Amino acid sequence: MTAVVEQPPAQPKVKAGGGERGLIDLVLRFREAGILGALVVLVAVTTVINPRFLSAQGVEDIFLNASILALLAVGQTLVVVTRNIDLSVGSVVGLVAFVVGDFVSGTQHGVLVAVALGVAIGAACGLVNGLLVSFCGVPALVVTLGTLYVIQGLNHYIAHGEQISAAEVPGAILSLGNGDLLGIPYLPLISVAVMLAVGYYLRSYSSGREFYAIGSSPEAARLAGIPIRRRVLTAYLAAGVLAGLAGTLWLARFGTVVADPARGWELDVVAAVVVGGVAIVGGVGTVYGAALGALLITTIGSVLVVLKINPFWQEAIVGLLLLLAISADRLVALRLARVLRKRNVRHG
Amino acid sequence: MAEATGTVRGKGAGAGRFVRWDVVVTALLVAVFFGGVGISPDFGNTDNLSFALGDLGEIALIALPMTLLVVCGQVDLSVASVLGLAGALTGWLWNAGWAFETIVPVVLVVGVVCGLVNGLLVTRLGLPSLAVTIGTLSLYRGLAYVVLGTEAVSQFPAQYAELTTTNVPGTPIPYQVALFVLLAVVTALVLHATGVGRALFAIGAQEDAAFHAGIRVKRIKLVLFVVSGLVAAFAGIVYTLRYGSARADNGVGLELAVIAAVLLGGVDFDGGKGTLGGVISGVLLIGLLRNLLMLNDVATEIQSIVTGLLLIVSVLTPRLAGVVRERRARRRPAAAPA
Amino acid sequence: MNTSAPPAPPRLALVDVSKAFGAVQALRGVTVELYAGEVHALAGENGAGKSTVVKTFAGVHRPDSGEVRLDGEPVVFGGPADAQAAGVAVIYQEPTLFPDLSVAENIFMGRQPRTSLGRIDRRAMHAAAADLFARLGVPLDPAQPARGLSIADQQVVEIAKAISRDAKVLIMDEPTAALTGQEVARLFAVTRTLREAGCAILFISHRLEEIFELCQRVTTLRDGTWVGTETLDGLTTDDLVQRMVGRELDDLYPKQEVAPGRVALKVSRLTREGVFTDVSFQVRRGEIVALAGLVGAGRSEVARAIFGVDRWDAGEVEVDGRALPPASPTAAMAAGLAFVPEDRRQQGLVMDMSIERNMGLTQLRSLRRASGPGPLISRRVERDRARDWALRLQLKFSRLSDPVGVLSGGNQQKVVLAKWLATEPSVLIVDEPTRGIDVGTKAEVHRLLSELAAQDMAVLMISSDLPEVLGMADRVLVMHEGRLVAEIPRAEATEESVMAAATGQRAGKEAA
Amino acid sequence: GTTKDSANSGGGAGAASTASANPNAPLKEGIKLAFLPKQINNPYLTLVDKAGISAAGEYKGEAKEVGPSDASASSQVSYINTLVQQRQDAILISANDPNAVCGPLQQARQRGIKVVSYDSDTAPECRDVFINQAASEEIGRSQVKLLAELMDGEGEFAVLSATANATNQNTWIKYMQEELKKPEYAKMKLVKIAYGDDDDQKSFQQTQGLLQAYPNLKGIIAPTTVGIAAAARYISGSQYKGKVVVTGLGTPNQMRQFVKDGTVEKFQLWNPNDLGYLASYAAAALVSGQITGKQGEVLKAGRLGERTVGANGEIVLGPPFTFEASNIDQFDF
Ligand SMILES: Nc1ncnc2c1ncn2[C@@H]1O[C@H](COP(=O)(O)OP(=O)(O)OP(=O)(O)O)[C@@H](O)[C@H]1O
Ligand SMILES: Nc1ncnc2c1ncn2[C@@H]1O[C@H](COP(=O)(O)OP(=O)(O)OP(=O)(O)O)[C@@H](O)[C@H]1O
Ligand SMILES: [Mg+2]
Ligand SMILES: [Mg+2]
Repeated sequence: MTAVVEQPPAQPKVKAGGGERGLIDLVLRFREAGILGALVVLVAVTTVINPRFLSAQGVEDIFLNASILALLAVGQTLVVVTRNIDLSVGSVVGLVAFVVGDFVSGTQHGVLVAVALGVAIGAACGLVNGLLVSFCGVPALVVTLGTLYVIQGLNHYIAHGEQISAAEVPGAILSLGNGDLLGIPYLPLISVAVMLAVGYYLRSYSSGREFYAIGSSPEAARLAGIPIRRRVLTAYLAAGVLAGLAGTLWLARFGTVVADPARGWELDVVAAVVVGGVAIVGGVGTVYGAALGALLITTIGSVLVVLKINPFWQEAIVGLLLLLAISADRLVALRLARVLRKRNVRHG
Repeated sequence: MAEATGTVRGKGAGAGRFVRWDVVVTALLVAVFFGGVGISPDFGNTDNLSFALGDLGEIALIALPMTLLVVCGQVDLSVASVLGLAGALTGWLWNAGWAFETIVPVVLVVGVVCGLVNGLLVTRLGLPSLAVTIGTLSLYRGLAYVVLGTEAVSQFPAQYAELTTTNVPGTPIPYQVALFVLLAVVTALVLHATGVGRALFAIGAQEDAAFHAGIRVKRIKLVLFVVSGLVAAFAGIVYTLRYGSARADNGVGLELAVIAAVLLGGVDFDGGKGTLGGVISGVLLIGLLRNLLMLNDVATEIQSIVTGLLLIVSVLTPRLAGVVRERRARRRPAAAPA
Repeated sequence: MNTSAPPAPPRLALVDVSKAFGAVQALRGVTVELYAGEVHALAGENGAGKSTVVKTFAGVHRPDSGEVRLDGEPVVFGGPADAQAAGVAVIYQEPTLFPDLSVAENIFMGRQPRTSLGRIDRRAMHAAAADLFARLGVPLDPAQPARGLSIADQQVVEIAKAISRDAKVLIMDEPTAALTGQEVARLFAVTRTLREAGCAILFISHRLEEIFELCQRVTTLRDGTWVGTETLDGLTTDDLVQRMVGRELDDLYPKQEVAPGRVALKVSRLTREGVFTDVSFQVRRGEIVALAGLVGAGRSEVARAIFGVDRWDAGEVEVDGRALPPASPTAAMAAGLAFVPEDRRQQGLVMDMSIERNMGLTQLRSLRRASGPGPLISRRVERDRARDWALRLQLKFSRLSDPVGVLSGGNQQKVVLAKWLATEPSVLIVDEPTRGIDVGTKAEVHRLLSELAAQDMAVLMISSDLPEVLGMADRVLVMHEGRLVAEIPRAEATEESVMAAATGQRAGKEAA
Repeated sequence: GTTKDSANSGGGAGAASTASANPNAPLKEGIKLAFLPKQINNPYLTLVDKAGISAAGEYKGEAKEVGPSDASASSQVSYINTLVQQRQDAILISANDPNAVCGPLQQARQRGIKVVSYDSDTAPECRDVFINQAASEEIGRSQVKLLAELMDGEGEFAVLSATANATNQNTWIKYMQEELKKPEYAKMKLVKIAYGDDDDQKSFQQTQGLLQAYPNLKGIIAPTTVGIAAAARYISGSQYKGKVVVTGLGTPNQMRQFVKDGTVEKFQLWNPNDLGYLASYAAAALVSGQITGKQGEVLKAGRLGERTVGANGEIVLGPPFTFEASNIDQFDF
């Protein structure tokens, strides 16, 4: 480190930094790679024990099951990255599934109408959350817990003990949930498309990076002139829109909908996001990780059934795996930080 | 200069102090109570009130350590699952012929272990407590199912079960409420008048600074999680006795109710701010309001909506009041240094 | 107060601006005019309102009365974004980085180089950042995350961020407080280039010699009021101090000669891999030992390890003959150590907590004992003790129950000192004790340290302010690249000898 | 210490009615009664309660439905207390847990409030009568018979139940297992009991899992309206359609499409309207003193005619009805 006195320090520095950067990149990439690895192992082991797990029907089922959770996880990531949280997603999905179902029941409305209505309702919910959090500056957890209760109540009020029955939902809409394109069901296609689009935006666009900046340090973001309110509002709006879409897809997939069908999903979604390596304190994480987290959690559920593990163990194992995932992630990060310190370039 | 401005500032800040969450919530509580007595004759009778208070029992108990945790910037979402696990264990051991007097300490130890697991994961690995306890929320609930499966165990010894449904002799106060009052006083003193309390606020507001001041951050957090587990397990036994039924799904979703009460009471989820008095008001407000709505046959869905709105309003009011005050202050800036 | 104003209107100006926070009148009728091609200094004691001026320029605060003028026209900055759009770049007093993002992203947030498709061009961004660091002569990796940067490096990133904006107006609030001579010289070179290119610059520093070196004119504030604006030519340091504090300044380095006593702190072969290696030294009672070195030499890290906030890999620390367990600040405190950390915002103070509670935080046990029997702490005792210290250190505050975050930077530093001195330590480690403290207070802090040493305390002082090191220390230990390379007694300590050791030119020769 | 064996079982003799019945007493007018379903938005129970409420109109009573939005054991307790405070004449409850509601119900009865359980019973000492939709034993056994008929008496099958704790489900399953011990079912094997928690989506996924885990599965019994609909829906949209038999308890409106498309051949249920109607009349009869809940008393239940109180205060609605393609269009509920 004689560079300090010499004129062009850039030359040796950038080189030295290259190695370090590689390491850091590895850590960052590892978050997703780790989940992917766990997923592969899980699937491999299960398939060895029960080959039907990887049958066409089996794979299709897993992807179908994960799609809706993954969509929600993508939306939640946007919010969590800005150091906020949206606990109302589950209730929004329920409300949308029910209201859209009610609207299209017994009619011949097509997919577009259903999606548009669902997205509109979701956007409205997201807008309320977003306005409260960003413009009124009230804590996200409290607000969205509040809207969770309100939306849940609204859903029950509208439902009034009735249910939407698959028989009355137009076939076009049901086929959105169960049909496929060239053998690949629509649902995962939609989720993957949304995930890629959002992920690309977050990584490669200036405004996308601002979501991370806000979550990393709101105070610094304010001083940097980042339009915090607008971005946070956008995050909630997007989460709402995706929840609306997810609600419509829920209707399309299941057909039968009772009031508040996705009750308790907020914790699943948050779990997926956390398992996927998105820091709950904001600033870190990708939608790919979150979507993988959703896939992992869903897969665990299916695997336990397929492996004929006592269903009573299922919840415990999901919890355990969640803990393992975050602990492993953390341990690797700590180990790497230590390695980085020891090869501290400045004293190297 | 210090002295001169000191007196002037007193007034302005006094007005600012008034509009705090906990004050708003306490005011609402008073309003609901007297409004309730006015609207519904059955609301104010001691029978109903002591039931309504007793019905809050477990939420209120768990809210105490939860307040400490949230003040210290942590959260324990696994409490309801620990409660369920404690209930399931109680039932299982009871079925297996254990003496109830042995079951209680064993179950409490299990609660401590649950808290310890949470605490160690948070302090040793430095994981965010929200993530950890979402994990243990599933884990402990799952274990409850593993222990008890589909069974529902009942018929616990009457002499203990009665303690959870009867009043302290000669008073309209349920035993649980008496216990809660006792623990609340202790918790309030710890939080607001001891060194540990000071440390909790410091950790919640700025952990690094607290650590640099020689505060044993990790140990304090660990102890808090352990206490939280212990209280949740105790609440699990109470719950089981009160409903006379040990089931794996006892208290599902209770954690959100507890957190709602704590937040409603004005504790900042980011840590470092809040009062225990506010939390107690929050707990009571949710309980009494629910009771009042039920008595007037307001449908469940409306109750849910009211609870949600209450949460939103309770955080919104002080903010809006603050904004209004600021506007007003800005309009007459010259007045300040008078 | 003759100002030879150039004919063109000032680039950016505050005209007759007042600003109050609650009942605290931070600014009263203040006028500051920044002209193109000029470096303008803002001088004043801690809490005089300098940073408030900066934040008003930056659009963070809106004036209660008076106006901001851009090229002679009144403007209203609705927020920092507006000011930035108008070509104002600001280095705030406290670094404001995004810890999770890379250094390069921190610099270019919101204006990253784009490809033709509008997406971020990372390669170009990193190259541009590396370029900036080269200009500032600091070896930082653009891809490194900002988390874990030392205060000095953070400050460097802030500087890079500001100069990368090619702003018309550059405002720097104590940019040099964390820097050593090397970086300061680089910064000044860059600043001069910008000035010559027609930039209007506002510069704040408590190191008055820097003001004289860099600036053309100076505006002085006292307790939020405007004292005067004048050219620096012909002005002496004493004049400037006179204007700032309204009185003659006492001796800035009131060092008392004390015969050193027993060894109080003994550090043997302390090593933390990758950070510092094989550090051994002793500090005796009554001694002030300075730890000098370039930014990043590892001085703060040594102090942190001694106090136990960081773990060490090998070696031993003894206080008054008793070995300390590793990584336990609580044990270190019990043994009589006190540590004033360099980052007061993150480590020194709990910003949202009141002044009195902050002071009490290090003495919870003794407060409890003083409050009578039982585990409770009396608020009266807590407040009385805090008031004593506030008066002793001449803290400028309105109420002890105010959050410490509303104090000016220098007054915050006093609170940190108070909170540690109140523990009555036998060994006091201070990391940059006077960073951001005005000259008047600095003298007080120095007198305090000197007194404490005279009362048999051992003081280990880390400072990047060389005059301070030379003025206060009985011995100077010099670190270079994580090793102790020299021990220089007071008599031989000169700017040249210390700098030579710090830059490694005498490495190994005089190592202790 | 106090162990299970030493403890006296919690107040068994609680509030056993001592009054004697007057079978000829007229039904009182203005009786206040409240239906407390497991969960307010359970569509099946909504049907039952609506029927009960409109039956109250026939004898000029005032009936209402209140209840929690989640089906947890404890959530009904505060409602019971509220109903006591409101001084209702009778509480009709479909219990989430047989014991959790017991204490408060006892208290209600001590204050002279009559308690009728329907659909899902409480512990017998906590209510006056239980309106059983069909004798539990009969439901359990007939489900097995039906399945045996549909899968020609051989092969593996699974049960998709509601929640693991549902009393009625568990009783039925117990009788199914009894029935399976008979020699004629030797070639049938119950491989798994899965729980869909009366959650449509969960039941759906449980069905998926079952079919993957048990490649030789030939049949599923879902003795819950939510479960059977979900199972049928999954099968009708998968490769298993026509290969795996689904039956159980379902409502005709829910199942119509699956009967028509051949996924489901036959399933069973009673008429929920009749269940509510009968419960409502039982409550009125109790309040009016026509019956007290003793075995052998006769309940006059409007259009349904008479039912006799059986052992343990049980009143049985009737045998379950089997729906199939030929008759399903005659029903609308
Ligand atoms: N946000 C705020 N709220 C309340 N008071 C404030 C706030 N910001 C500054 N003040 C007060 O305004 C006065 C001026 O503070 P300022 O930060 O401008 O001083 P400064 O000259 O920059 O001091 P230093 O040299 O210590 O940085 C101080 O008394 C300070 O306590
Ligand atoms: N909290 C931290 N985490 C990781 N690395 C750090 C941290 N603080 C400092 N460093 C790094 O450790 C090395 C030594 O820094 P240190 O702060 O000890 O130097 P110093 O000599 O005290 O200089 P300064 O004047 O910046 O205090 C630097 O390379 C710095 O980047
Ligand atoms: Mg300042
Ligand atoms: Mg340092």
